[in-house]
Amino acid sequence: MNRLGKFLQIDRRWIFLAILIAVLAPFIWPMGLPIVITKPVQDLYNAVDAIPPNGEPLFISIDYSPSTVPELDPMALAILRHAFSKDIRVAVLTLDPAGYGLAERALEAVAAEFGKERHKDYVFLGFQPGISAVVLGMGINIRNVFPEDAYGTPLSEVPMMEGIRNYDQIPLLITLSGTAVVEAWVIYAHQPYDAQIGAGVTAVMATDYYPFLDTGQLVGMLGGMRGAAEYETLIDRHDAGVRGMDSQSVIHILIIVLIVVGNIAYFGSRKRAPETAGGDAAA
Amino acid sequence: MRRHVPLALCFIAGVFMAIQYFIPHPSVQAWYERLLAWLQTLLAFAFLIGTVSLVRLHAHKIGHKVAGRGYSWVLFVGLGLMVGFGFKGRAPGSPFDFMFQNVQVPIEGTMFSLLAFYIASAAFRAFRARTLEATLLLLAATIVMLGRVPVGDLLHRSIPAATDWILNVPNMASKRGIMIGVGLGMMATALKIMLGIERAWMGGTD
Amino acid sequence: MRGATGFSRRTRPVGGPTIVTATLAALLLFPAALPAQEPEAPAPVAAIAPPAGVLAVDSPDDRGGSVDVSWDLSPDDAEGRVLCYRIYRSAHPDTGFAPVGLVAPGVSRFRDSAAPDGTPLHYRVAVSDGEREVFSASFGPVEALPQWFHRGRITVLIASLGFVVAIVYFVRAAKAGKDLFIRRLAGLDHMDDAVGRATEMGKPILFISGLSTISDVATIAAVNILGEVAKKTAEYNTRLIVPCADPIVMAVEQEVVKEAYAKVGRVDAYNEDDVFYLTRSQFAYVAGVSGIMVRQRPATILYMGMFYAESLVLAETGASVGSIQIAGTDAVTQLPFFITSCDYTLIGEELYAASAYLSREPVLLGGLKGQDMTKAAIGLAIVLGAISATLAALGVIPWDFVARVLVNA
Amino acid sequence: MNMTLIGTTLAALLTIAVYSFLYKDNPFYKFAEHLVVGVSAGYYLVIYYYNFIDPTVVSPVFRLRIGGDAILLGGVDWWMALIPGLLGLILYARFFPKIGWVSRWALGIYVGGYSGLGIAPVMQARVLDQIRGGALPVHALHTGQGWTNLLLVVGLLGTLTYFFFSLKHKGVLGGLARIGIVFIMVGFGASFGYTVMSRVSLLIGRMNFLLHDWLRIV
Repeated sequence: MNRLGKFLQIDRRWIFLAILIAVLAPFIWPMGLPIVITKPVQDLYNAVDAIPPNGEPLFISIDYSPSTVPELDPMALAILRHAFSKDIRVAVLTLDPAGYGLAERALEAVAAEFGKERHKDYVFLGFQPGISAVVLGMGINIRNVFPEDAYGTPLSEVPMMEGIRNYDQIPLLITLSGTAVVEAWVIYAHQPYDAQIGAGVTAVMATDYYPFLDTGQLVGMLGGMRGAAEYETLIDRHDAGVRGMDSQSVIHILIIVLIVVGNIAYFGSRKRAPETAGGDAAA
Repeated sequence: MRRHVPLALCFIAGVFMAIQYFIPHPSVQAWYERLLAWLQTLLAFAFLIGTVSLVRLHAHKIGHKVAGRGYSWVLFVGLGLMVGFGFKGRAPGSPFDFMFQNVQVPIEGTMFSLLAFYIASAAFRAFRARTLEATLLLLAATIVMLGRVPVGDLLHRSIPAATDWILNVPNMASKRGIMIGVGLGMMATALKIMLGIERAWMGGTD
Repeated sequence: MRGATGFSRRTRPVGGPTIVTATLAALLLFPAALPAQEPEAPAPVAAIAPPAGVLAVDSPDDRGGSVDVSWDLSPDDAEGRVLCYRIYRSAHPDTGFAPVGLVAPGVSRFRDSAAPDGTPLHYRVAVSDGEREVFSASFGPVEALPQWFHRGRITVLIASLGFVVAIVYFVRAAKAGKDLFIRRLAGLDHMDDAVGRATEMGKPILFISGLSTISDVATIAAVNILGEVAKKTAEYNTRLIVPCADPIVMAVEQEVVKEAYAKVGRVDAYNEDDVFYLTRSQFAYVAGVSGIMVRQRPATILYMGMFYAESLVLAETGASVGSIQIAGTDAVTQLPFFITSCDYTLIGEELYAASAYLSREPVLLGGLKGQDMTKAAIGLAIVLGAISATLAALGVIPWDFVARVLVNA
Repeated sequence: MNMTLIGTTLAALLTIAVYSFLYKDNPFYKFAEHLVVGVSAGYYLVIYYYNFIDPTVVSPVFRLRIGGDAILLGGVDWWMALIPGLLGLILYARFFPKIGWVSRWALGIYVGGYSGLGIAPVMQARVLDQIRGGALPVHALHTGQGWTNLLLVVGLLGTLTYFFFSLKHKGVLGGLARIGIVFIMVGFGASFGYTVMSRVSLLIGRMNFLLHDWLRIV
């Protein structure tokens, strides 16, 4: 085995260490790199911004679980802050059981920040199982699937829900999700009932939904922590999203360097000794 | 009874749910709403089956003194605590919420972040431009990775623009093609299940 | 093309969540609030002109209880003298009119969604300048009725029926023994080579069928491919190791491998312990399989089936021990990692096609063929659509054929 | 020491226990892994029960609380609540080998119902709307938009052709498939970049938690 081949077989824990340093350093020495706004984010922001204050509520469906919190929680907080700062009413629900605790925490925290009143300015509808059944059910009558809010108050006794029957009275519904739930909203709410759907998704899912953006099946989209950072920039309130962007920059560059160096070493070692595949692996 | 009834129920429920989409008449829609509510209930019950299986699996491990059964006890303690706390109250600040926010959220969140390390290691040791296809893929990936972080804007103004182009043109064209293909696959599977051609859901052979 | 986004919007029924309706929502809830504005002084200006051309029709494609009312705006609307339009309904042409709704100036449509079914109804539209209301002539009778068919969804119906026919026809044809052509995929040659290589090197082959259950289409495809691979390893007397993440998948795979060994008459070479259950837990599975890779140094690793985040770690370890790696999955998010770290990858439907090609299972073959034919029709529709859109854009034909056909919803 | 600090410290220690897997598999990691499986199963159980089973099945049937809740079941009598409840219960027959087959009745309705529900909307959203979105006018090739449209149409046709198995990839078809694979690879490149970004974001989020929420050094 030649030296390049050996180099490729270094203990991968050295690489783990490099990543750890790359993620930590920018937290300690922030660079404050500027963030440019992209169109899907601007579109979603505009759609929220156009909702009249103290009228029909913005619906936010917190459809994510703890495993994607770092990407999606900043989005939830930024959108809630945007809505409450403009006195837009908000109804929050979740189609993921694990979203229950996450939604409740985010909603109560931001509502307290803005001094908003439960049932007048916001309502938490809680969780209902059966994704497509819930989405379709809301098209007939929200009360069919959410007869009461998460704390047992019948929707008929929630003042802000008066006259809100189905998607016709929902100016915009934003789903925040790390799974294909987004598609369920497109297929079962937009398609049959013409509901306006916006999405915040993990970066993993983002590229798959570009066709939906193009056809207007989604009005706008936030993709990953970067999308959250853009939204934070738009509402001028920097938080976890913006704070993470410096680390993101550094790690991306590190990974690109690793790909390039790895390929050079790989092809270099093969040119000289094509049979060296193998060797002693680490870990 | 064992095969024909379930297949018939499957067929009837499937065909009804498929054709109601085209029939707005209330006599049909009322049954649609009813069936929709039933499906929702069934889904909730079906979810709990997973929990029952989990409990059985680990009870078996403890019962048969399998190595590492101590961890099965850990699992049961977690489960027992949550159920016990949960029936007492679930409001923010309750013990139930405390466990969720400080045990479930951090562990599940951290599990997936392990992958950031593995991606870096794979970047060095596995991602190879062996073929023209893989080369194209890696090139596009590099541009997108640069174009979606602030540093890309600083390196060159055209990088974010190139990223947008990749996302909006080649990415969209190919993802649209895949979306159509996968959509056909989804419909074909649904159809085969309804018509009883595909019976894997019944399990077993009797 | 961005204009295409307008199509779905345009079809929104009256009363959608526009800013106008939202601001008026409060007023609608308290219909009495508005006319209560008492005239304070006699108006010196000329009387406001009533709306003309009132038209009421049963709302199409609905479950009944709804009538669409439309009218021509009052000539005074453009001058900003109109405060609102109020819509009245009665069971009689001349008397008994009661208000049913209110819309903003500039709006000339209203959906009365509280209309009783099956009774003759009459409508009037009044225009208000804040001081008085001037009524239009009444229009009627009209009846609100539920419909038995949603005409806007006829395209979907036709397309769905076409698809059903294609799938059913080809599955039946395949079952009847008709020879359906599927092209051989390049990936299958690679798989043969990889098995051959393992034989030459005297090292085992590792087959990993993902983390999913047996009801997953991808797992079924993987099992079919495993059967074919097992036949080859039995012939060449190469060891085949299959660590499973699901006990039922394991049971099925043991059966399939055993059968394959029996088919080539090598049942004695089959070792049941080589097809075994590891664990269901994702990361523990990774740790277990990585250990096997490092210890056994397989010549070839096949990843077939449904994969999640573990794909990356597995493929990396496989690459680092120098194995030839071939993957096949329909997990779109994992495909990029397989493509860059494996020597060959079956992408999405190619996995099903490979499985159908190898197994000649009529259901798989017929389903694939039916989808293929639909795909051809879709391709044709896109070509025709692009041509007609181009001609429309150039002004050669008056409208875009595809838009008209598809957007009647 | 208040509850918030205790909670954050517990969360931080568990986070570190999971990261210890990077060094090698160890009991701390295994402890955290099993703990979370138990805790999340308990969490789901409670949430499902209180948000769904209790208000829709238990309450209407056992407390005969009709009215508000019965709306959920299509506005029918309370006994209608029994049907889905019973169907739900017979799903559990699978745990008793002798009557296991009964569970298939409920499963049949469930699997069939969900299958049927999807067909038409999927046809609309994933097929017809995408044909509409993909059939673009390809004129004005002197403009950027004209070329973009051409690329979008050709790329889409190429992708479809690549996944077309009924004919050999030769001639025009072969050419289209070659174009298709190029588009597919660039599209996958975008997914690759975004997936990397996603995983990195999760790591950053956890580091933000450790440094900002726990240690408060940033």
